[in-house]
Amino acid sequence: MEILELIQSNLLTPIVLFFIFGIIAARIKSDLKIPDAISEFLPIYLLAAIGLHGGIEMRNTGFETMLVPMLVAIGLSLVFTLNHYQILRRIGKFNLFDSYALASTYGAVGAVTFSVGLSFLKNQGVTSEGYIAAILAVLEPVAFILAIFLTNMAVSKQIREKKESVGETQVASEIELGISETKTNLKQVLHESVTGKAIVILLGSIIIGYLIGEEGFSSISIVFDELFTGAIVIFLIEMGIIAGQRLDDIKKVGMFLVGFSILIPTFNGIIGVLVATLLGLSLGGAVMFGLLLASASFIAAPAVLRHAIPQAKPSLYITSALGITFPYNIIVLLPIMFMISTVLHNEGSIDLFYYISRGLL
Amino acid sequence: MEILELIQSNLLTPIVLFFIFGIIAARIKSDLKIPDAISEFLPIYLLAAIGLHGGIEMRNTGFETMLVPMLVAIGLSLVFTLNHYQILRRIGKFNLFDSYALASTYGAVGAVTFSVGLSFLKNQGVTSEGYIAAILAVLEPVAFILAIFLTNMAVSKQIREKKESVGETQVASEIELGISETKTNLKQVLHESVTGKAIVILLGSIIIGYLIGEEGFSSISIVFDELFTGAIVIFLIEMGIIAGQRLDDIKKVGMFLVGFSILIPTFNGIIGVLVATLLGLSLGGAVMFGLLLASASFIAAPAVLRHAIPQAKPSLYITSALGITFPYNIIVLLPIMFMISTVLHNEGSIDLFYYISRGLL
Amino acid sequence: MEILELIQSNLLTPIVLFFIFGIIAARIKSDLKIPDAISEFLPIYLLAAIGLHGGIEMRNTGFETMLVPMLVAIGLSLVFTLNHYQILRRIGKFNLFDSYALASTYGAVGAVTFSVGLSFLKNQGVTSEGYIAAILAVLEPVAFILAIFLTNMAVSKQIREKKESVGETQVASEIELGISETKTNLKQVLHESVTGKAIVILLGSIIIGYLIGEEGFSSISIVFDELFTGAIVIFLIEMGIIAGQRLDDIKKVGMFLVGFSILIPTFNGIIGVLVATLLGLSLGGAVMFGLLLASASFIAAPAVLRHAIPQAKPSLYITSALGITFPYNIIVLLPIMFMISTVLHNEGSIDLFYYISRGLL
Amino acid sequence: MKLYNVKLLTVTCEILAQKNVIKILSKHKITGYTTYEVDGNGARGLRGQGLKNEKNVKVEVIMQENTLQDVVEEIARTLFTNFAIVLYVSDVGVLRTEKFV
Amino acid sequence: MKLYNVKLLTVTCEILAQKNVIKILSKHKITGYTTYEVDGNGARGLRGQGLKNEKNVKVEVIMQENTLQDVVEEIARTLFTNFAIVLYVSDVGVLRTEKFV
Amino acid sequence: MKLYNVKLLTVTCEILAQKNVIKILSKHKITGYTTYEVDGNGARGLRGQGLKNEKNVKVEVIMQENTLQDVVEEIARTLFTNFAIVLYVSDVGVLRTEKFV
Ligand SMILES: Nc1ncnc2c1ncn2[C@@H]1O[C@H](COP(=O)(O)O)[C@@H](O)[C@H]1O
Ligand SMILES: Nc1ncnc2c1ncn2[C@@H]1O[C@H](COP(=O)(O)O)[C@@H](O)[C@H]1O
Ligand SMILES: Nc1ncnc2c1ncn2[C@@H]1O[C@H](COP(=O)(O)O)[C@@H](O)[C@H]1O
Ligand code: NA
Ligand code: NA
Ligand code: NA
Repeated sequence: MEILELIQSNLLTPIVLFFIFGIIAARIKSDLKIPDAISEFLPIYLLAAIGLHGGIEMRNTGFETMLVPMLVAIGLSLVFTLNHYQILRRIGKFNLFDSYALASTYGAVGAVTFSVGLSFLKNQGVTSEGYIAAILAVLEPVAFILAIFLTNMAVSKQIREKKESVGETQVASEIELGISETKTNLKQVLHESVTGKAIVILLGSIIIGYLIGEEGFSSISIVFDELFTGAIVIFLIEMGIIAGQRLDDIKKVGMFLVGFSILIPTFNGIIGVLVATLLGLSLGGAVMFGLLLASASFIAAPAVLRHAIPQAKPSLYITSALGITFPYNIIVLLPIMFMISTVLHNEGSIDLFYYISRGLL
Repeated sequence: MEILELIQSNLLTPIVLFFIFGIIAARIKSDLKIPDAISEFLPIYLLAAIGLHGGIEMRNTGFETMLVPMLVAIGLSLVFTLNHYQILRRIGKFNLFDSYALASTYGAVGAVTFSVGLSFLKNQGVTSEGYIAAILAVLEPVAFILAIFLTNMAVSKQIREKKESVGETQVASEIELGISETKTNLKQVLHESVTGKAIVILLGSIIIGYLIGEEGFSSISIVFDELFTGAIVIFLIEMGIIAGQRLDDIKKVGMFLVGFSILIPTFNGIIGVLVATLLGLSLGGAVMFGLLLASASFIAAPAVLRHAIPQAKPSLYITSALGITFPYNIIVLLPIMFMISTVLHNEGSIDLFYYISRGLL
Repeated sequence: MEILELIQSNLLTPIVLFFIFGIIAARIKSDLKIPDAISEFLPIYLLAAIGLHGGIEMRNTGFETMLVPMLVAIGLSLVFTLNHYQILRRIGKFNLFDSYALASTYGAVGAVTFSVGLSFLKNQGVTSEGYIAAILAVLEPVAFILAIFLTNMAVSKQIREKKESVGETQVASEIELGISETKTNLKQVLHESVTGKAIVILLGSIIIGYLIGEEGFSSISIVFDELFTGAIVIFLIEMGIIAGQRLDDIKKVGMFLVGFSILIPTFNGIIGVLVATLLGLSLGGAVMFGLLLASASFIAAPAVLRHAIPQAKPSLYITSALGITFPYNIIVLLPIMFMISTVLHNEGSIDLFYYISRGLL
Repeated sequence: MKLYNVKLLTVTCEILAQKNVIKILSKHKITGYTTYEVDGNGARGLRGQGLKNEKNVKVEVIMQENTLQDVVEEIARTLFTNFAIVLYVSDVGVLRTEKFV
Repeated sequence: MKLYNVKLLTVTCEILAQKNVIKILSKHKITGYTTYEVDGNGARGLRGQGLKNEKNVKVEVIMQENTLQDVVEEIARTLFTNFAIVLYVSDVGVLRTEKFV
Repeated sequence: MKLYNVKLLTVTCEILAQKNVIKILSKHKITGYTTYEVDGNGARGLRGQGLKNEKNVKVEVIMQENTLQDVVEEIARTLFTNFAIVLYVSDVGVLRTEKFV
């Protein structure tokens, strides 16, 4: 089976091995730790590198072609978020807050996963459309905004119902207050999620990359291109350590959420690869598009959700996104999506569904 | 107009764009921030790289030629500092303490500005004399020492006058104490400014660069040469953020100081380029020489001045040096000085004033 | 004298010069300092680089040949530790705790010293056996375990003697408690020293290096190979600063310990070179083998010993290891061992003792 | 020099609740405070090991006794349920009471 | 809102003694505490300049008066001789006594 | 174990004033203290956002009541005018009074 081989060869890359190493270090209770300043800096660096790269590509290839894939990605992300919510609330029996928080964590995107994906493609000698970095930037807040909006709607509705049942006199003003407070919160959270460091550095770097082009980039390419994979390796040691520390919590999140954390990314990711291929993206582009949809956010999510939906338990969404989905995505799903995309792109889109149904599913 | 073109092309370099990006990130109140440990480390790294580079150059070219430019730089820096003081005190109506503090901030040199200058020249494919790094090191404390000395003189005089007017009996010992305290302070501040980390790492690296030469440098040139521009880019994100946070304070410093922060560097810098050209420095060397004189200190200055002239308001000298002069220097003045130096060096010094008056002023 | 020349040329490498620079910076009370996060990260980075390099080498050359040198190294380390103890306790008149702590500090190995050694060899254009990194990993805890074991034995014995002299009734349970507490401590300390970050990252990287090989390494070789020497330079600035701060303490440790800190590494190191040569290691391999035995631990040691033998004074073992032995090893002993190894390897092992006695001792 | 009695309120909470605390302070016209990052353990488990957002912060506020009640009440009401948080009050003496609301 | 009187124990010690302090706390069933790295000077000299292991840490524990005695006694007995350490106790008021053992 | 009453002086000031504070302490023969970097807000605006020199530091000193007055007076006299600084005093109990001047 070629997929198993690809998974195996992916397993033996420094990125994956150092991630697993980090997990083991945490499990044997080693005091190994990448200092905070370094692990806070690395995501900024990675996003700057991704952005510059994307911007330069967009300058080379133009960005007219970007609009449709971006809109489709936004649409899919919204649909998926709603779908997650239904599954979590109805089947998983999570409460409203946890359901929305989890739904948006998986509707949002993971920048670290994206970095690993780029590195994986580089390793396979495959390129991807530069504008996918721009989709990453735009997609970041989309799922949050939807989830926050819906949560606030639900809370307002609850308050309004309470209002009707109680009668109006005394509590009225208190409720007005509650609703207006909710609105200010929403506004504030929107501002926060759009000015969050991840989006800001990513968008800024895309624009700068676009402005400077290959030539302007040459003086900094050693830092922002050649050091890229090494930097991911160092960051993944720390991510491994944190994931390892959270492994115990997996029992607490329950079997349902464990299943969710594996099946949903698989479903979303494969849909992503198919749709991207239909939209005409390249082999690598389809993989990155799929990875966007498959990934869950574990750095940006807590920062936004803790303010937006403070009632939701962060142990649920961080543990599942970082402890289960992230390892699964970079170790197993990434090679699977690559395989699917390879088959789709080699054979042309005509025989698409034939191959999928025969060879893969 | 060639100058506008050069300013524009300078604007589109990663260094300048990421600096502007930092300003914007701060203005939209993003939480983007380069972790402290990184932004404390980067100036040390930049100075080590500058020093090594300078030391190696000096080994190649000898340092007999260094003496005259260095003495001229010291002389100019002292004259400029006194000139700043007169302007600030007489025209600007600042108090004695603020005047001396600002005067020396602009008489001193900015190591970050210097780094950007080196990178700018590299980008233009132009070299500069290695010994200018040594002038940077020597010039660092010169303006401070002068300003501290004069401030202490002024304070002592005030105390002495008070003494005469009051009569001698009781307060006498108290005043003696005051004067002797002032003297110890002066000594201590001198020690501090000479053993300050910037000077120490810069001088140390120059000497080490001189001792190891090209050959010894080769094993570390990837870190201390090739990563240089990328490192500046990262540092300038943070400088941009800090400058952006201080933009609001610009209103507080007043129009006079805003004008001062632009005109004085322009004047000092152009004088510097002219003098350096007359002294026989190369095209690039004249630019760096001018930049030394144009630059204001915003990292070393607060550390020294806060102890030496605690009565002066740091918000004045940090805001004007970092918030106004630094951006102006690296975006506008650097290309202007480069242009001037190019004209001077292409045409020979004979037509010097003709070209200046016709083409530039 | 060739040795003096080699010491001199070693003195003029960036690594040694920046170390000396750090010492000077500390002596003149400069505020220069590499931020904590950077100096905590660099040893992790250095060990990862060493481990990867070693693992890749082992994949190329096989590791059957590793067993004998490793066992010999362990044996020598144990014998040396016991020897140190006798010297310190009998001749140096140190108390039991300080004697064991110092004995194991010098029986253990210094990873930073090892890094400098690798860089020194690279500079000389000489390679060494990759498996020596594995010996480094295994040797790390060996001397500690021995010293901790013996200290605990000694303490238990003291307690038991007390028990016999006092009579049994009341204190018995208290003593039982003491012994069992000692045992738990021993177990805990063993766990700590085996899961200590140095060993974990080193072993992990060796395994990863072995798994990925040259080819997998290529994408990260710029970070983990080409930046290596530059990273050591930066780390040694900080080590120099810390050593410089401790120079005053050297008076406190006493002449005996100063002598010990120079003679013991010399003795252990030269024995190491001889034995390694007899075991058939290459020129560079013999130097690294000798360096392992010559080096003293100053990062791992305090962490382990402070828990294992809290009664011992850290000022003794840190000051002697970092303030005396480390500079001596990298400046003087490393070139000497290199010289000896060169002689031994050029002339063949037959004339070995002849050359040593004639040319070197 | 006379020392005047005022209160020192210390709030130890997860770093993402810092904004909420400071907003409550400024609602009560308090602009002076000191903050720093800490690690900790409590009912919501070990904090400060991994990602920056998982750390704790301490917010210390010197204030007059009459402001204290309201601030404490609002922090307790709005933050105690959903956040990792501990709060305590102690007596301190200061020189310049006019600095503290 | 009523504030209840409890004790705040602060231990400032070398970082390598932190584990020992926390072990003593958990022996007395105390799981809530706050820690942070500090520099310092004292009988054992300047600390916090060089290597990480040479730093100090502060451990702060809110607890009931009756637990305090035992904890303080055990820290003093087992750690005062061999480690750089200082310990002090102050009175604080908290809202929820049930949080603190 | 008996706890003895002493004073804890806490000075929160801009980092560049730390040296001045410690110099005053050593002038009064006090060599024991603890320091750590903090952020803050006060009359001199938000501190701790940008450059290292723009941060604050806390200096904590356990000392006897009779030394306190002089130290507090000198800090107030020499530093209050020009520096961002806040100072407060609290009561604490310690085991070993002989450690504190
Ligand atoms: N008994 C305690 N003493 C000191 N700090 C505590 C205590 N309990 C909790 N904390 C701090 O408050 C934070 C939040 O506590 P909790 O809400 O109980 O998880 C913890 O992470 C600790 O930093
Ligand atoms: N008088 C004091 N006030 C505040 N902290 C102190 C005092 N004395 C010692 N310390 C702190 O406690 C640590 C250990 O003290 P020592 O055991 O005296 O070396 C020091 O490094 C300081 O951080
Ligand atoms: N009310 C307060 N409570 C706690 N800390 C304060 C308070 N006011 C000021 N500070 C701290 O003291 C520093 C200096 O204060 P100021 O001199 O008022 O700017 C501030 O940056 C804060 O860290
Ligand atoms: Na997603
Ligand atoms: Na200047
Ligand atoms: Na050894």
